[in-house]
Amino acid sequence: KSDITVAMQLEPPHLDPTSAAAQAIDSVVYTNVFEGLTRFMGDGAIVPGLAESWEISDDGTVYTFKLHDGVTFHDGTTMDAEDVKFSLDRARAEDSANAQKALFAGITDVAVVDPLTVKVTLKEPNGNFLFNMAWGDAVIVAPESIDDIKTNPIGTGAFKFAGWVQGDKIDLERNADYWGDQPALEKATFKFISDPTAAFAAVMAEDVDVFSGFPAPENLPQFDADPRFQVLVGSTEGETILSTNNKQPPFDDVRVRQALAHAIDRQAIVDGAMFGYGTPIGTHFAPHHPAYVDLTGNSAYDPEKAKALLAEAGFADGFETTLHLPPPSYARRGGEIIAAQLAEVGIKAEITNVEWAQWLETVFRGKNFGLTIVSHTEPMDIGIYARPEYYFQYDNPAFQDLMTTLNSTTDPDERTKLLGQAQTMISEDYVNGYLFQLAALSVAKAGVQGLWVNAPTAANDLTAVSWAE
Amino acid sequence: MSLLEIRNLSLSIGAHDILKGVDLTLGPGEIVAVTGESGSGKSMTALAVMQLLPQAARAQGSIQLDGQELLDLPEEQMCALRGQSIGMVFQEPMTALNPVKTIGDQVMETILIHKAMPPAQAEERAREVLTRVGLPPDRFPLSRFPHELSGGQRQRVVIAMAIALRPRLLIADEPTTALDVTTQAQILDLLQGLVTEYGMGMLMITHDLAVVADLADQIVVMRNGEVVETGHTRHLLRHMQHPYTQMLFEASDHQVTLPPVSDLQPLLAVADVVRDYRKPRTRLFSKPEFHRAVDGVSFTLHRGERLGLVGESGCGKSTLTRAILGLEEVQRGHILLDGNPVFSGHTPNRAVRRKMQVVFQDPFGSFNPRHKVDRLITEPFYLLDTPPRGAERSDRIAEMLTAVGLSPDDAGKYIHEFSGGQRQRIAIARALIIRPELILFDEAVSALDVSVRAQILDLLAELCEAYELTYLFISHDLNVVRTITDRVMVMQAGKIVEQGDTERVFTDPQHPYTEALLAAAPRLPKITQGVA
Amino acid sequence: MSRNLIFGTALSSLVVLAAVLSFVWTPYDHTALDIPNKLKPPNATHWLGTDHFGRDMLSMIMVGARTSIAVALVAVGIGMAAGVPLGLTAAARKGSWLDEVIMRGNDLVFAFPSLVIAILITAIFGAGAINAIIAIGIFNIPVFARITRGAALSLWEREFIMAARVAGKGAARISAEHILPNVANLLIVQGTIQFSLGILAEAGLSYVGLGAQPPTPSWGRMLADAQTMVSFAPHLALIPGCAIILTVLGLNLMGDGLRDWLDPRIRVART
Amino acid sequence: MLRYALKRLLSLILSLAVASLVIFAVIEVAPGDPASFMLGVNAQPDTLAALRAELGLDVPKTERYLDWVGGMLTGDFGTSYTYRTPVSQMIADRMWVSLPLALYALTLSTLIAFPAGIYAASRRGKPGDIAVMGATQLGVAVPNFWFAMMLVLVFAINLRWFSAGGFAGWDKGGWAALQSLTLPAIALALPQAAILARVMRSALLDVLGEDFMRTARAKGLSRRQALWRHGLRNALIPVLTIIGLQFSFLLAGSIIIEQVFYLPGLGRLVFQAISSRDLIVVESVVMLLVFAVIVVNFVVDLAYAAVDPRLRSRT
Ligand SMILES: Nc1ncnc2c1ncn2[C@@H]1O[C@H](COP(=O)(O)OP(=O)(O)OP(=O)(O)O)[C@@H](O)[C@H]1O
Ligand SMILES: Nc1ncnc2c1ncn2[C@@H]1O[C@H](COP(=O)(O)OP(=O)(O)OP(=O)(O)O)[C@@H](O)[C@H]1O
Ligand SMILES: [Mg+2]
Ligand SMILES: [Mg+2]
Repeated sequence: KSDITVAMQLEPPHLDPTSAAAQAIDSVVYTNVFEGLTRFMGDGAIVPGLAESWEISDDGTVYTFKLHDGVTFHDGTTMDAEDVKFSLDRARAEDSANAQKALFAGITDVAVVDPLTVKVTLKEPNGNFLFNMAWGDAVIVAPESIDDIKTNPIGTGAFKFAGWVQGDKIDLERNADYWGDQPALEKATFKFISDPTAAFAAVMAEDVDVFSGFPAPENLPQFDADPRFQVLVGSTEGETILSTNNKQPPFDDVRVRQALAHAIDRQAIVDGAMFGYGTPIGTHFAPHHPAYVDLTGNSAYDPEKAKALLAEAGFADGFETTLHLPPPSYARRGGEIIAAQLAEVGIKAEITNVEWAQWLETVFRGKNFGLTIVSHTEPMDIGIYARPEYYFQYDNPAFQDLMTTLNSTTDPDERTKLLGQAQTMISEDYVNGYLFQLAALSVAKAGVQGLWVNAPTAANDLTAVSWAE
Repeated sequence: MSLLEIRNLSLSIGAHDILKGVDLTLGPGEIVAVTGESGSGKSMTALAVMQLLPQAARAQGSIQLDGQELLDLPEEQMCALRGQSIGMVFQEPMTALNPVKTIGDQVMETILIHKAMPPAQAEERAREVLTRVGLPPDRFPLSRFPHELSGGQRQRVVIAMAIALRPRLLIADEPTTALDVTTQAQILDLLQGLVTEYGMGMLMITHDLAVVADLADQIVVMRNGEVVETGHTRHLLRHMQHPYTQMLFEASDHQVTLPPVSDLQPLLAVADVVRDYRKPRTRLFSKPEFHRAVDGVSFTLHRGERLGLVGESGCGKSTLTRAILGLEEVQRGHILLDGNPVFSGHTPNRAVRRKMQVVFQDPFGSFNPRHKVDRLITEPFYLLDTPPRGAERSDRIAEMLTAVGLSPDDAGKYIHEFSGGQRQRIAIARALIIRPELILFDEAVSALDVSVRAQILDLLAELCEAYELTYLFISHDLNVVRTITDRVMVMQAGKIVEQGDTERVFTDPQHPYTEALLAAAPRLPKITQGVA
Repeated sequence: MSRNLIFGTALSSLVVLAAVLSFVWTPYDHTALDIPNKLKPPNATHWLGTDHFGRDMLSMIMVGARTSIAVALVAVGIGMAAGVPLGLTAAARKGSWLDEVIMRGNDLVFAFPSLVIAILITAIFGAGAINAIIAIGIFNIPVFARITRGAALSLWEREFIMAARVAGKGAARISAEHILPNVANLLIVQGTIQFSLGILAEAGLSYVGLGAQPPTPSWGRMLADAQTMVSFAPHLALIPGCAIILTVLGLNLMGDGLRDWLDPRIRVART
Repeated sequence: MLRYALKRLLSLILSLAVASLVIFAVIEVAPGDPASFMLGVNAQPDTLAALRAELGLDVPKTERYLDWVGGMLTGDFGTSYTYRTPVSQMIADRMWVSLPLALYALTLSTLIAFPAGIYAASRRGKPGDIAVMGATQLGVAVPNFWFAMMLVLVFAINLRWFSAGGFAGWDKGGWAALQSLTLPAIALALPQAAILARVMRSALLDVLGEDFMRTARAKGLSRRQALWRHGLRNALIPVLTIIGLQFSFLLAGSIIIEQVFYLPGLGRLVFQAISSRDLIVVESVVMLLVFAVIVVNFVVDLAYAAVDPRLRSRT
């Protein structure tokens, strides 16, 4: 068998990873259709992609990439240094629609040295630059095919785009001219099933081979027990947090925020909302990261202490607030549990279920909320705490300084130390309620091998996937 | 041998005995008329012959058609007889035809369902019978739908369906009750012609004794599910045995004596009144067309006078009534009551309104079923500036109820607790309660049984004596108008074609239409009473 | 009284009773989580089992009845309060521009696929019981307007209305005094049926997450929550499903029974 | 007949015009900006402004309304904000799922309801009637999404007779496509069939009590012949009304059902579009649904005239 049907929950709005935030786009095209200079591996490691190798100047501001020879786009044109320059310049341009423009913010110049060599100059050293170049938003695209890239993506990857039935599926097929190792699969279909029940039914009825990002954790034990299926449980970069509006009274009082933290029983949430899948966290950092510090002790479940803290802050009788819940079940279910737990200590959180569009408008941009639950899935995003205008509005100059230092630090040990400090600082400031690291949950037929278990970025890398004999 | 022989037919629906031992005989070429008041079981007898009784009905006795017992005939064989050997014509031509099939199809169906002849021939036959009933296909093609025909024409189609296969027996259940006098005369003529021509036997059901006397060879009088008297027409008319029969005939030709009219002060002046109804537009933006329902009507009604208005259905009688009552504006002319217009500006004139009241035809539809009698009859008090209250009010109610022959206790009852005749009394009480100067009776006795009608006419005469009524009495029943009015107007297509003293108009009509109307009306022969 | 009426009334009363009782007593606190005891099938301590958060299903069903009834009742109320006067007015002014406007407006509302609009309304103005009520209520207006107008028109032809006009009464007075009481039966019957449809609509909206918000229990949302768990905890879907079915069934039977009982001749539109 | 059709057509156009205004007005007040939804949490203000300009969201509302309506008249529904493809194309694609589904369901419900209604009416009061009516009472009470859940559980997960959802696509052959629409169609059809059967029955019973049915019997038609030749066509008038109304219910009902069976139809499209604030898609799809309902009712009105000659001559 050489074809596969991979189901996922969300359908990409279009297929240009360089001009939208939708993770669903990356989930289809990342490494399959489009490739960048560097790339993520399933374990989170950054390895060479279209760049065979690179040299970094001593001051850390000039990167010279050596490109693979003989790489062609799916339309037959060759991929060379001009394409790299085009892609990077396009992403960082004034009118760029790139959703992660910050990734390119430090670039001052991209120069073509020869067809296979590109020189990228940075304003200042950036320890994350190679990591940044691995993102889906930084893949290399060709100027010839840019006009209808959204509906007809032309990349350099091992699979070519073959068709899209909107609302239903996207077909990919093997790229016979691929520069790297030929994948085992000849054809791949991505199917979009948003409804959790439908997802369960589709897997059960064997309509799909893989369900990546299975939306209903409660069904996994059943699949696990069924010899027809395998369940893959890994980690994502998603820190699921009870985001708190730090500027809105009474949450501007650290005692109130601490009370919140102690009022929440994380394990109950992981059990109740995620049916046990997910790792409790005590700060905004992925537990599988080497620099992770376990700070869950800072906010152990202790309703009595929570009440005491509230009383101390002048809210002995509790108070009322709002809890905005976006659609994913971690938020909706988790929200119900949290509301019940907060009620125990006297905080009445009125639940409002919102669509993502509404969430972005009222919560994220309008900052008109008390509490909300959301999973921050961008990798290594503790930097958001240095942005006082960010929706939870944490404004701590000490932390901002710490981040500036971190950005210009390239020494790994030093970085680890600084990251540890940062984690501790936000944990002790109880900026948000830290709940758990979202698990990467996938179900596949028993014979499928080579799938990513973890999700260091949104991707379904099919290049190494095959069927067991 | 007789064609139809009903012996000791009894019928019950649930616990109710509807028919009790009915006997009836009918020979070929003979017309037997079954008569009697409403609910006496006439229709049930007919339906029993057709075996089309309500599902719950149980029949006993014997019904023989040419010696064949029908009561225990299996349904398939009964189906073969219906339409083939027995044809039936119903009362309501408006609903007796399937609205979605052409008349040709419906007439042909009778023929085809019995496989009497191939379709081509059946169509030929359909044309033939339709021509025979006066609907020649060149003027009324087979492709017409029922709604494209008038009531009389529809009744002809129903008759054509019934006689298409020349049945031996034709049953006609009130075939003309819903029709105009002139149309009625034509249809009766047609039926009689068919009977002689085809030699059918006809069982004719009607409550109209004049029709009975005119048409039937034999009369069967029914009451409460029993045959009270039966006999050959001429003989029975002369020698009535049963008091019920006598009462029926007496009531049909009931005469009342009105008190003489005192002075002749004009009360209501109607001058050149025109009432147009806008017709539905034929084209989207075409100028609307109008139907002139009342066309330049002028007359004067004097105080104390009893004026009649006769005319065929749809000639504009009720429309004129509504105009006089000030319920609708007229397009031209004036209506003055006591010198004041009933409609001033665009609003009805309350001061004038309270001098008029009305009694309608339908004793069942003219009362709100949810109100009690006291509330119903005091509704006109709304017109008064200071309506009576408390004891005064109950006194007036009691007085009025007594005046119309009911008891003051009836004030607390609901309308469904009364019979049709009693309801019409209540309607009169409601009209009288504010002592109006003018009362309009729009077909006020048309829906009543003859005996009840006689009582109501008596009541009217009494009230004329007691209250010096002035009224406009509208009816299509010439006999009634003749006895209850002093003066009469004849209306045709919205115009008054003749008016004059009642006796004069009836004995010496001037207008051809009046003549036609009088000629068409079946008349009861003078019955020599009390010979027996 | 027919069997329909007795059975339907009994069933509906049971639901109403459960809802009323829930104000004073439920077996457990319907919001109390007990995650270790989640997904228990019906048993001696929890008669209808527990849900995925360990909440007592019986308590939730009882309180959910409250939500369903409240939403449907108010929605029907809105429909009647606006629809009946509109229908009466249209009938009283038959053929006038007012009648035309009212009826065209009705047609227009009918032309909108109700669920799409309900979804839109709740999506735009936020999910929640109030908006669900409004969304359902709006679509009840033309139902009542139409049925009132239809019945009123035939009443206006009756002679007792003519008698009232002869007594000098105006259209408004006649509508209130004579027309309304005579269409009341019809409205009661239609109201029962709309009520049952309202319960279904509320369930549908809650099912797509646009009805009453948690922690207020709602049958529709219980079903939505249960969806993924049917295969291993079927009681989660069966119990609210049966609650909806029995309630709607009860109301429909009651409506049919009432119609036969109050007046066998009246016509009710069932859509 | 033609005049009748023209008059109905005029009021149809008027309704559509008013509907378009209402839809536009309602949707434009919706909070949530499509551009910021597309760019997500890390969007920069300048990027956002650029995208808004690209999508044409910075144009005044009246102008946008006129553009939209004008475009629709020429078959151009605009370009989807999120998918960046012509809306008309998307609608056309989705239509190939929704329309067959609605028709399939309508056919099913008619096929079930007519015999059931006729059977019950002809056995009025007998056990057969009571059984059928009891079943329909139950059918009316069952929420279709719940029924859909149960169908999936039984027929897709346990018995595995049908796939649990998804759409095979017409290119795989009509049979495969129909099969993937079968469960959804049943879920949609059964509750509607229950209603339709009840209407059919009561319409027939009404007609059975009409005078012309007695006339037909008097001609020698048996009960059954009278029912088929004279009863059915007259009973069809109220039934047609309900079928017309049901069409809109089926379209709307398919929103949820398409969700349960993950069918790529209009319902799913509108749901997704609402949540991603792809306003132009929402507006166009809702407008299309309204259009469909109005047109279907128009067709039903014409069908009346075909059934009932009285209407043909009326203007
Ligand atoms: N379907 C029925 N079920 C029960 N009783 C009925 C039914 N039809 C008629 N009746 C009753 O049978 C009796 C006789 O009715 P029938 O119709 O034969 O009267 P009729 O003499 O034809 O009166 P009319 O002149 O008003 O037509 C009446 O008392 C009536 O109430
Ligand atoms: N509201 C109306 N709109 C349009 N046409 C009407 C209206 N009322 C009456 N007509 C028409 O006006 C004409 C006269 O009707 P009207 O009711 O006055 O007749 P009528 O003499 O009282 O008949 P009947 O004896 O049947 O009661 C008829 O052709 C009728 O169709
Ligand atoms: Mg009779
Ligand atoms: Mg009249």
